[in-house]
Amino acid sequence: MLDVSSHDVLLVGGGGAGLRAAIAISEADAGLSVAIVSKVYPMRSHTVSAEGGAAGVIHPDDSLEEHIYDTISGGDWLCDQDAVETFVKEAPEELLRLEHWGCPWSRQEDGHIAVRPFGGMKKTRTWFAADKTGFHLLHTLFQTSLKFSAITRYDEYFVTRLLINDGCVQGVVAIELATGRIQAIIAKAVILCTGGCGRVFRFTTNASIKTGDGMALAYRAGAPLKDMEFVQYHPTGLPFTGILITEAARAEGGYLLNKEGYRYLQDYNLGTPQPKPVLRSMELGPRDRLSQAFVKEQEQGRTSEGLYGPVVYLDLRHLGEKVINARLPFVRELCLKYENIDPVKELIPVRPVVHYMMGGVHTDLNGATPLKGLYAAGEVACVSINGANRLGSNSLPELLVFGARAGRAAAAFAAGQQAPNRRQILAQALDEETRLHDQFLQKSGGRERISTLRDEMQTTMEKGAGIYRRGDLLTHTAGKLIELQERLGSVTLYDRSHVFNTELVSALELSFMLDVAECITHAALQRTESRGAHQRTDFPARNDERFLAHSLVYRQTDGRPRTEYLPVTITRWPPGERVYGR
Amino acid sequence: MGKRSNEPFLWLLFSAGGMLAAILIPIHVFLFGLAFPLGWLHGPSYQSLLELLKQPLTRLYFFVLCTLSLFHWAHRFRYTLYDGLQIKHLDELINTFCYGGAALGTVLAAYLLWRIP
Amino acid sequence: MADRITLKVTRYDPGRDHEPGFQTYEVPLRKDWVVLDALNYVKDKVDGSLSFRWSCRMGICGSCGMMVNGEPKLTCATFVSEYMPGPVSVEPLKHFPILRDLIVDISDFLEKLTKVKPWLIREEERRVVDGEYLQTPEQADTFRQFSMCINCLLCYAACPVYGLDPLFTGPAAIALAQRYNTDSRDQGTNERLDILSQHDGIWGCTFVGDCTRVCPKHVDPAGAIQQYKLTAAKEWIKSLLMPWGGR
Amino acid sequence: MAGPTEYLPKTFRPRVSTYWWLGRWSYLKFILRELSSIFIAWFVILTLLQISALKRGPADYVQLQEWLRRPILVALNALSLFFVVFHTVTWFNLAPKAMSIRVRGKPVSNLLITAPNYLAWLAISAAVAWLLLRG
Ligand SMILES: Cc1cc2nc3c(=O)[nH]c(=O)nc-3n(C[C@H](O)[C@H](O)[C@H](O)COP(=O)(O)OP(=O)(O)OC[C@H]3O[C@@H](n4cnc5c(N)ncnc54)[C@H](O)[C@@H]3O)c2cc1C
Ligand code: SF4
Ligand code: F3S
Ligand code: FES
Repeated sequence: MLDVSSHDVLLVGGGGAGLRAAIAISEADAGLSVAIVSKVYPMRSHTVSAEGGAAGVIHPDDSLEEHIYDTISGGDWLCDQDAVETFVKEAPEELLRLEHWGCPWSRQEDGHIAVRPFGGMKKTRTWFAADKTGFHLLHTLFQTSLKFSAITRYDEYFVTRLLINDGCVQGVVAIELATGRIQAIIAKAVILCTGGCGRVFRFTTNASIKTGDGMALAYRAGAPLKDMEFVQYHPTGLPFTGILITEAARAEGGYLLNKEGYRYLQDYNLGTPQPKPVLRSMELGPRDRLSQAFVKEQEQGRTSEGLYGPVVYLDLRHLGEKVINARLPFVRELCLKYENIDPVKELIPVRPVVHYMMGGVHTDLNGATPLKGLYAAGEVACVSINGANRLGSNSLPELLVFGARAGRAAAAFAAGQQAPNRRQILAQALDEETRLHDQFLQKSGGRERISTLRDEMQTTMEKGAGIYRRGDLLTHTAGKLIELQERLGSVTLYDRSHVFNTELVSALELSFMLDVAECITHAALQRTESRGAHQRTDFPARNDERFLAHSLVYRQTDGRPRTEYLPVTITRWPPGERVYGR
Repeated sequence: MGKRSNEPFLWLLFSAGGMLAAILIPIHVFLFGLAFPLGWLHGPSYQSLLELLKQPLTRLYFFVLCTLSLFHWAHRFRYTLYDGLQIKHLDELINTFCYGGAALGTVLAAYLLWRIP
Repeated sequence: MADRITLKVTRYDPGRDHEPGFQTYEVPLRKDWVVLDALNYVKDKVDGSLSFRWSCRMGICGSCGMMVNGEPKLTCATFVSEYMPGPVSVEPLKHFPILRDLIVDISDFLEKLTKVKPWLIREEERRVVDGEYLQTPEQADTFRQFSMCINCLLCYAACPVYGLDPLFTGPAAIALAQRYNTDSRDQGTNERLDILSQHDGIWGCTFVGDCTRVCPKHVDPAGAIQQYKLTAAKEWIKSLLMPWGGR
Repeated sequence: MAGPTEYLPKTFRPRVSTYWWLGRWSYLKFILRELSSIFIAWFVILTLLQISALKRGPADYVQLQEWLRRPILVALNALSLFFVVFHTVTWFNLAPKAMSIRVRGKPVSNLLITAPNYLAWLAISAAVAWLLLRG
């Protein structure tokens, strides 16, 4: 009935971070048996949709120092500076290694790697593979991983729980989706690489699989989640689908208009409108300020009411078909292919959309969490290089640098461990099996629909924990989330089949998301200041005295969160002011 | 070197035949199959044709054209039978019929062209 | 514009059904809705047991391929309104075993992909400290097209040869092998050739060409396969002329 | 107990219909293209018949010409012509795919490969016709 298999190191997640870690382990010790458990085939992981690029210092007139400074100031001084130093130092090496594995980085005429400028970076240091950087990065890693025979893949297995023995993480319980079989996969060390949780919000650039599973798994197992209140918004996403319209559309001269056709950014201290784009002014202001201006417009009733809520418009029509085709072909393709809108002739409705989670499972520089045997890397983790606001193109190199580091550390740890005690582990796995049956598969009665609960969660998160937050609204959201947790108990599954029960998956994801949502809300409520992506209208100023610290959210025995603080590591860069537009 | 099939050889014959057939056969079919029989054009006399065929170059031309065209046919027809009729399991029979037929045609062509007075 | 349209969707539960059947659903018809949105509407509002794969909804993860009115399509990039007035049939990708509803078993493709060694093969690996392998934009251009494959497998659903003979390596795997063969940094062409020049490798392809026609990323697998045949033939001649030219 | 973990590996593998090539226009075109090979073989047979008749003498040759004037053969040859031209066109159009010629790193446009093929076809056809018709 219950299947068991065992490995030395087990990875949950086959995205950029997971694959990089797997290869690192195999390279460190070819004798170790590595398993990648992923709920989708690895090449479907969300890393695939990153477009812009990956930052790494290679240009002769660039320096590590500058990349470090850009990252720290961009993160509003909430980054751990030792982590940033490590990251910046190792990023170019990792990007080069990827080149050696075949990644088709874009090139200069002389055959060297080409780099491009990117928002928030003062020097050109963003490596790119046309406009499909994440896609090429992920496929290169995946295809390279195929050559290591020590890597076993569990494709389309959904992890529901971490197995813990003696305070040490020793494996996972997973459902093999194709058969419905529940399996215990035992390992001496487990690395979480499950990505972010954008789906907690309604409007997001994130794929449907980004439901914060790993964060919730770690949280339930007793590991703290760090800096969860920092959620990055991107100002121009398509409503409904959340497809990202790149900054380049504005850099080429696109206007942002409210429903009266007025370039409203001029009212928000972002400069005066010029026909041609001016760097760091108007439409080219920073992401958070643009997103915030949207909310203000909405409050004044100057946004349009679209089918899917309020929108403003991105106007590219004045650029003409020629320019659009030459400079923004992908934008036009996305609009035409996925939204049925032609930007040459039509206004593009846009709104700020959730894009990235700065927070995640608390880890050290080697990806180790406070729980023995548990590691984390990638968007699911928080090593604290992103602080209160991630810089564009820092995430992909982060996957590589900390994926590799976590892989090596876990390999070393596993090498020194005894094989886990099967009997005790199995008891827990059986428990989990029973829980899944009782709670979902064999339960009768109950009237709640998964999609209703999910909608309500997303709505309340947007209201309370969106771009601007306020104490009373956050409290309300926190209450609503507890109500939803309770209602989750009476959710009904229409699907009782064992084979590919996607409804069961949705239910489990929803329960993970509710936990994550609670952590975000709780941490946001506690942080009574404004910093980076966390803006409190009731506490509009940054407060270094109290909050130059990471929040750590723990799960209490009653299931509710509790927040502690951990001082930020400052080495050489004392907190300063974040300046834009000057 | 790993075990490789003789497919490359057969494919080369197929391709060469396909190219040759593409360039040469339409005009032949048009002239000998339609234009001459239907009297649209006045064909060459028996004598002049025979003279032409006595040239070694002409013989070589026809030999190559016929042979390669046949191997082109053999290869294509084999896969048409495989896929169109879904009878791949009759593999050996089909191969014998197709390539055997082409080989036979080659011998016949050689014989005929050789024995022209 | 009518405001509703009928979907005719394949249902199959191996625990219950002997063979797949159809179920029809009426869904709202909206200008900006793709087929995937209609399916999600069904799943969220009508019938939670309908199973299908999807993730990115922006045509890049490759998981949402299905047969829409008989044609292999990415359902996240196919507007429902194209099929006015309906009904629209949505079926699992052809030529693969059906696991459940709209979900097919693609493990065969992953095995084949692994077999053709889709990674950079070097006689001698360069050390990271020695910097990148140089590659001009033109050299990078030679394989860019083949590197765009998102593994959506629409091409397998379009290729009758794969349908008839599941042993055939098939379009995407061969295109990816060719992606590495034509990469100036790679030295593994011969190693891959040993695998692909076997009968089920490239030779099964009769150049039907539909793989290229349906490919949403313009990879042109048909072209890749023909180029591969040419390379294999050249190698064959070489080994004939120089049997001693050991590799 | 038929527990929910019961392993159900049963997949359904639909069979490809024997008439799959009728299912889609592009498949039908493909099958027609492949069938053109039969007419190429027919051309070879016809040619060998002609040669053998030539060899046997004027009487045999005239008899063959008579035979070729029969409506059924005219029809067959008309069909042949259609198919061999179809072969030529499809062959030329597909050729660039297999070649992917590059000059100075830039891919040569398909037209540049296809056009010479068509020109050669015309020129060579004209030459053959001239050789046969001048006498
Ligand atoms: C549209 C978009 C554009 C972006 N552009 C850029 C950019 O230009 N530059 C940049 O640096 N960053 C960019 N980012 C951010 C970056 O892409 C992500 O942060 C990063 O890819 C996350 O990678 P990951 O490996 O952590 O997780 P993912 O790639 O999301 O992988 C998660 C893996 O975990 C598995 N998994 C999850 N839950 C479970 C479970 N319960 N059981 C089993 N397996 C599970 C999944 O199957 C998957 O394999 C962008 C993000 C988006 C959304
Ligand atoms: S070649 Fe095209 S159709 Fe085939 S899997 Fe790749 S992207 Fe999809
Ligand atoms: S459709 Fe199939 S037969 Fe060849 S050209 Fe494409 S692989
Ligand atoms: S959902 Fe990712 S390709 Fe369609």
